[in-house]
Amino acid sequence: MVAVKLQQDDLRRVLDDDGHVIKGAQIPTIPDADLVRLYDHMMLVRIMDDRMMRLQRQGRIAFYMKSVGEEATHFAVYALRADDWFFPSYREQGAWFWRGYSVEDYIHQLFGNDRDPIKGRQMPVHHSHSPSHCVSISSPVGTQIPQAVGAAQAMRIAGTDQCALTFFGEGTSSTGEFHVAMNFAGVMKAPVVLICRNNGWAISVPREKQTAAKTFASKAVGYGMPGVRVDGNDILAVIQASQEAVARARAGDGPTMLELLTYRVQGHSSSDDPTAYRDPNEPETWELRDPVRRFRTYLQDRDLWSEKLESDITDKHNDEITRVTADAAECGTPPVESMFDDVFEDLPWHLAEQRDYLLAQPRTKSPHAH
Amino acid sequence: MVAVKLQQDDLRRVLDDDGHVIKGAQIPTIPDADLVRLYDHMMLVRIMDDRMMRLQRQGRIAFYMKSVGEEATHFAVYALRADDWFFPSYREQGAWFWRGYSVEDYIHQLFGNDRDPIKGRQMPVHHSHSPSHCVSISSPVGTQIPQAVGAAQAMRIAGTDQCALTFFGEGTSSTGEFHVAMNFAGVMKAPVVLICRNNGWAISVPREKQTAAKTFASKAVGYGMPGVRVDGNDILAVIQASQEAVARARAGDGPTMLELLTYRVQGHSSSDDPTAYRDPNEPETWELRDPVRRFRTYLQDRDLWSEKLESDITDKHNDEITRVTADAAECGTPPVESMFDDVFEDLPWHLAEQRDYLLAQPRTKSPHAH
Amino acid sequence: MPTMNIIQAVNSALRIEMAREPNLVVLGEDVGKFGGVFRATSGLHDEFGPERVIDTPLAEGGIIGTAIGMALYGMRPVPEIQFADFIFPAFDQIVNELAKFRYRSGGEYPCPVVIRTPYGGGIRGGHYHSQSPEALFIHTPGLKVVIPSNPVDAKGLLLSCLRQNDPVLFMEPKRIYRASRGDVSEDDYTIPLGVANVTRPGDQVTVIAYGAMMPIVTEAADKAADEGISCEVIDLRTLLPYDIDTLTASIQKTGRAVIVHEAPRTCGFGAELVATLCERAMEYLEAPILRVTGFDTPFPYSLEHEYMPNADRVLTAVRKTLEW
Amino acid sequence: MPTMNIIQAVNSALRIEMAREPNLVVLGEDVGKFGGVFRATSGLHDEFGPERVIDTPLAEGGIIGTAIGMALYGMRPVPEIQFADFIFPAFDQIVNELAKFRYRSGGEYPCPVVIRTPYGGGIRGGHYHSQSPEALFIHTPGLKVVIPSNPVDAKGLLLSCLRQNDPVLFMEPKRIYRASRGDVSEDDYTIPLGVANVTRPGDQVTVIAYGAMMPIVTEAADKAADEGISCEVIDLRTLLPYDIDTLTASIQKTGRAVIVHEAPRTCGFGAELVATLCERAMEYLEAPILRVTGFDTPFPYSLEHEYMPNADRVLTAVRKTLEW
Ligand SMILES: Cc1ncc(C[n+]2csc(CCOP(=O)(O)OP(=O)(O)O)c2C)c(N)n1
Ligand SMILES: Cc1ncc(C[n+]2csc(CCOP(=O)(O)OP(=O)(O)O)c2C)c(N)n1
Ligand SMILES: [Mg+2]
Ligand SMILES: [Mg+2]
Repeated sequence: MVAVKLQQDDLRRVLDDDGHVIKGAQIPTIPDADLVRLYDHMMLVRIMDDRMMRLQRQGRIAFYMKSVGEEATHFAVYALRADDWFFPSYREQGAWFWRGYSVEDYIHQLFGNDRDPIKGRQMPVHHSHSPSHCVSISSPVGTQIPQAVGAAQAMRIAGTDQCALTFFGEGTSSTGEFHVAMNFAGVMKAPVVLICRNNGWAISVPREKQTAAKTFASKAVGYGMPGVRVDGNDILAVIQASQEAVARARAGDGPTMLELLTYRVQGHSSSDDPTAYRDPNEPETWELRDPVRRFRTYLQDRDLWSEKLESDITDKHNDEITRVTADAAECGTPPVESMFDDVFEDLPWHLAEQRDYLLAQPRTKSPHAH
Repeated sequence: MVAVKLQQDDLRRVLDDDGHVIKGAQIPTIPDADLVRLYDHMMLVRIMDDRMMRLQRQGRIAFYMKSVGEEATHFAVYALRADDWFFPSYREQGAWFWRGYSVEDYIHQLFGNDRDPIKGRQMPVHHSHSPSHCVSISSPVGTQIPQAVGAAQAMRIAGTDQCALTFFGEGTSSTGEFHVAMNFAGVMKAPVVLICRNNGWAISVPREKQTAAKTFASKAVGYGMPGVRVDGNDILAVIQASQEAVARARAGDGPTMLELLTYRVQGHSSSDDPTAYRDPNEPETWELRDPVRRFRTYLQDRDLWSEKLESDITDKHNDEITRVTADAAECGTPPVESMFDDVFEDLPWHLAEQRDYLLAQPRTKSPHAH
Repeated sequence: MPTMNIIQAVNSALRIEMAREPNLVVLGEDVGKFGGVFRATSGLHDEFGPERVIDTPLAEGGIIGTAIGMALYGMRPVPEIQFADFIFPAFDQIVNELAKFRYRSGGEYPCPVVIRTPYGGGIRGGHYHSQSPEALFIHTPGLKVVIPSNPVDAKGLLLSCLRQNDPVLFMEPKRIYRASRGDVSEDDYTIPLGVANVTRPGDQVTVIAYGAMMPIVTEAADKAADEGISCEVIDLRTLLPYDIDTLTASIQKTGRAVIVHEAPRTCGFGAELVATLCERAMEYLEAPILRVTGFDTPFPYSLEHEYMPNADRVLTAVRKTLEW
Repeated sequence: MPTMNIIQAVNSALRIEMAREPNLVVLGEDVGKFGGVFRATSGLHDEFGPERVIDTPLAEGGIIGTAIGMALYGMRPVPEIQFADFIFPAFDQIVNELAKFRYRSGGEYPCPVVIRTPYGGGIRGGHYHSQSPEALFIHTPGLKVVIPSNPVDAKGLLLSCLRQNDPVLFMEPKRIYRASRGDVSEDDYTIPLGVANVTRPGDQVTVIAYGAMMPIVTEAADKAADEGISCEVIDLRTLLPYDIDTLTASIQKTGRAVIVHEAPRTCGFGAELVATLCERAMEYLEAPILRVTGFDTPFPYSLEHEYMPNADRVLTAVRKTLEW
């Protein structure tokens, strides 16, 4: 809460805490159909998170990360074109779905089964989807930021008007990667949008222990680029600020940093227990600003929401998730020899030998086989 | 020149370009004896640089780095006490001499001979002097910055009122080390003074290609600490700003970043040839602001300077350098077995074996033996 | 004596030394109030306060860089890197600074920093929560590398590390963090660095391992015994400087050896052991020294169970050296 | 054919490929207007412009991180790290990102970045301008490592690297950057990766080296010849994947081998070669394979000449394997 109260002034908002449009606010132009689709995808994220965390609790997937309360931030990618590139952190599920990553691929990846598009190579939530230019997720935080800047600069060199957009948490702003990326972006005037998803916590470390700066957006000053602070639980403000930043990038005016102020309502991941380090009441105060509820209110004001829409969306997503989860559970583990593929384009002699050695050994069953 | 012209306004100065006190300027209180000693040390640096570069050109030492035009910045350490710590970059000779590092040690280090206090372990100009808490110089730029912050934080934990002061070039502000150090310093409120010696060039790369920020001092905003821009060729302004920063540190008010605006009048090092990348006329415009000449003028205005003083100082330093250089050239190479000392506190078996192996081999003479 | 797992043993060592040595500070991500994501520093924050148990911003380079500065000043910092996979942003501070400080300053500036970090696979962590990068640090002159395989050693070795004056990388086998339990004295005791532990005497084949591979080689040795094969099992404990005399003596006795680690094979620590042992004991060798290791691929997720060395593979190698 | 040194050969390869491949960009510190501190990119900035020959801010992590992003997008970045000693701030981007991208994305995102960097001692550079960190990268699955020893190979190998689709660390032997000269065609030609070069056939002792150690082992082989000892000298050229068939065949013929590198001994690449060759050719070995290497100390300044392997030490090792 602190930051919000202190910094209301320089915080961009379109919707008030209840979800009604604030007088004089600059509303982004979004077709009604898109508004409903955005709501549908926001719901998908929330339903998916709930269902997948339950699967994890049942021991059917090894790990999961929710983004409850942060869903609105994901739709910054509404400002992108299909040919733009997205360099995600690990907590922007909605952005993936919006750009065309399917529920099938999403769930098969979580199972790491033989239908996982990345062949069971990575932990759950480390997706990759090149058709939509969603770049492979990495665990080491911040590494994606200079990569986004490099891709953006490449777009400029190639003479296109594409841009790149990247997400990182506020804790990740403490890494060297953040600094070198921001600095390169500023110097190169790269067409990139750098989004700090400030949810107040880095596992157990609160925002106040990450930096002494007044706001994360203020860090942009040191790189000669604009830094904009936005209510990250207000999807319209998020989209408005992102469209502005993308327009700057396309126009050749260089990078923009956005700080999307939100809150990590639940644990860092399925491995985490926030009661060990933060006031259990803190989340409630934030749930009041639930981005889904606020957007719903806005749709109601616009006569775009109905009980029926709500239940249709909920049923549709639940049914699909149920079906895909059942399929995923049926699938096997990727073939053992696939372990040696994709280290290099071609299989060098030493990996061929190691593969043959492994194939000659008795197969060991996964202790967690599906 | 550019930056100076553009930014005169927010640039702290005591002396004008000629060296006369600017009306209303805040003059640091420095005893007359110290003023003369400071001038003496400034001259030592300039004479030493000239003599050592000539030695290098004669092939008598392998490498050297001058700081012509940047000498005033070195005396930021005037603000320190003997029990404070200094984490240098490689271009602050004057700070070493001021803190008590001797001309003998300095020159023997350059020769890497058997009287080199660091046993011939490092290239020329990589000094170390623990009695004066001058920390061993490293080539990888920026690594000293988080180390200075850590030492400063340790001083606080130990409950002393000591502080640490570190130097780095403006090019080094692009490293991840700079960022993590500034951020840790801000969060910990460590008693440290972080000095960016902005000489306009990083080898062949001009300031403008290092950052899009308006000034380097402005980067302090992102870390919640004050950033002060100072005329780095004005020794009084440098000392005044440093004393203020040290006072903040001792008072528990946390870190301060200083940008000392100066200029690298000559090549990056004895290996460099600036004519390959910069306008040969650029230096002249800067020599007008020669920190030695400006300080001399100030001393004249204060009746603290005379032709005799000048020649006494010059002769004293030249004579000492001549004497020590002759001694240094007489010295031998460190004993071969010393190669294996100080890797660890005690010699482990594998290094003992490698030493015995080496001693059993025919001695190879240094192609560059003294 | 209470039963402890490795996490509790590490915690006990830290608590004992923090009480004894006022200059010891712990720092890292989530090590404070939370007590570390594996809870190894649990309780220390409340007991010794936030100035000695420091939650840092998210930057490994900052953690090691500031730890070095603290050590230069005279403190005894014990930074935690949350996972060994995340040590690389600090790699420059470790290999170019920490490892070289004493040497480059002609002995003026020792730098006794003990870096604790959990390493290794078997926890379904994929590429970035499973790596075993010990070889990179063993190849770096100036660092000691220690890897315990059980709670008793973990406590005794860590206390030794905290009381000597060189930088140490103390790698903790997270796969058996909780599974490995033992009776550990609550008192202060040390286990010397550089001394391997012959956990099982034997005379036909020497089996060398460390850390999380110890339960596996032990299982393999049991199975071998059922077949009438006598293995001498050695737990290295300290990887640098390693206990060459114990290894050489064992190989002179057995003439055969199998080395096991989960790190990738090529340029892994096993290669160094083979090369050095061949130089010193070639005339005693009845068969080539074999390596059972992780494969030269990034650590996989779904096929982790096929990636990790197991008792069967060790046993196969043991048999192979005998049949050679 | 013109005579070129290694710097000129590298420059020629870059110029040829930049003209042929519009997606090739060069980036790094001082590589633009200045043409690099060793002048390897000299002239490219004027010829191909500042958008394709980029002077970056001072941050190796940024250089490699942005290069990765460019490669993902479809470009062919060729970053220069000014000295191999300064590659460590980029270590995380190299080992956790560049090396793993293709694998972790199930093949979706290849990452063809060719990192050029001068390495090695012999130039009076002390700790920080002399290191040979090749083993760290050979141990990292997903990277190819290439080290030429002369201008002809430098150009042909670099052109091969620029035309394949895996990440490569191309390490240039700066000690012989200018000293090693040869007739190099100005035309476009390639030398295949993974193929060693038997620079001198022989039948008594196999001597294996690469990069700046080649002149030294050649000198040693000459001296050996004077003593009537016939050495087979092999220049590895590609360290990963290395040419196992050539090595094995040679050792099966000679039964003896000496491996030479200037990197520290412990966990150096020599250890891997010894271990692998013992596994495959134990029965042919008449003596232990010996290593002549740098010592396990930080690279010293004044005693550099004693630190570096030299022909006498190689010759001594050759004799020793014969006397064994
Ligand atoms: C380089 C690195 N260090 C440590 C970690 C362990 N870790 C995973 S997430 C995380 C906190 C990240 O916080 P933030 O950037 O705010 O993102 P959020 O989880 O809040 O979305 C940490 C420390 C990591 N993944 N990478
Ligand atoms: C990490 C690292 N990368 C590259 C280098 C090579 N190098 C030495 S000095 C230098 C430029 C430094 O410029 P600046 O920080 O402005 O300091 P100045 O030389 O101007 O005093 C570079 C790139 C290095 N020493 N360390
Ligand atoms: Mg966060
Ligand atoms: Mg500079």
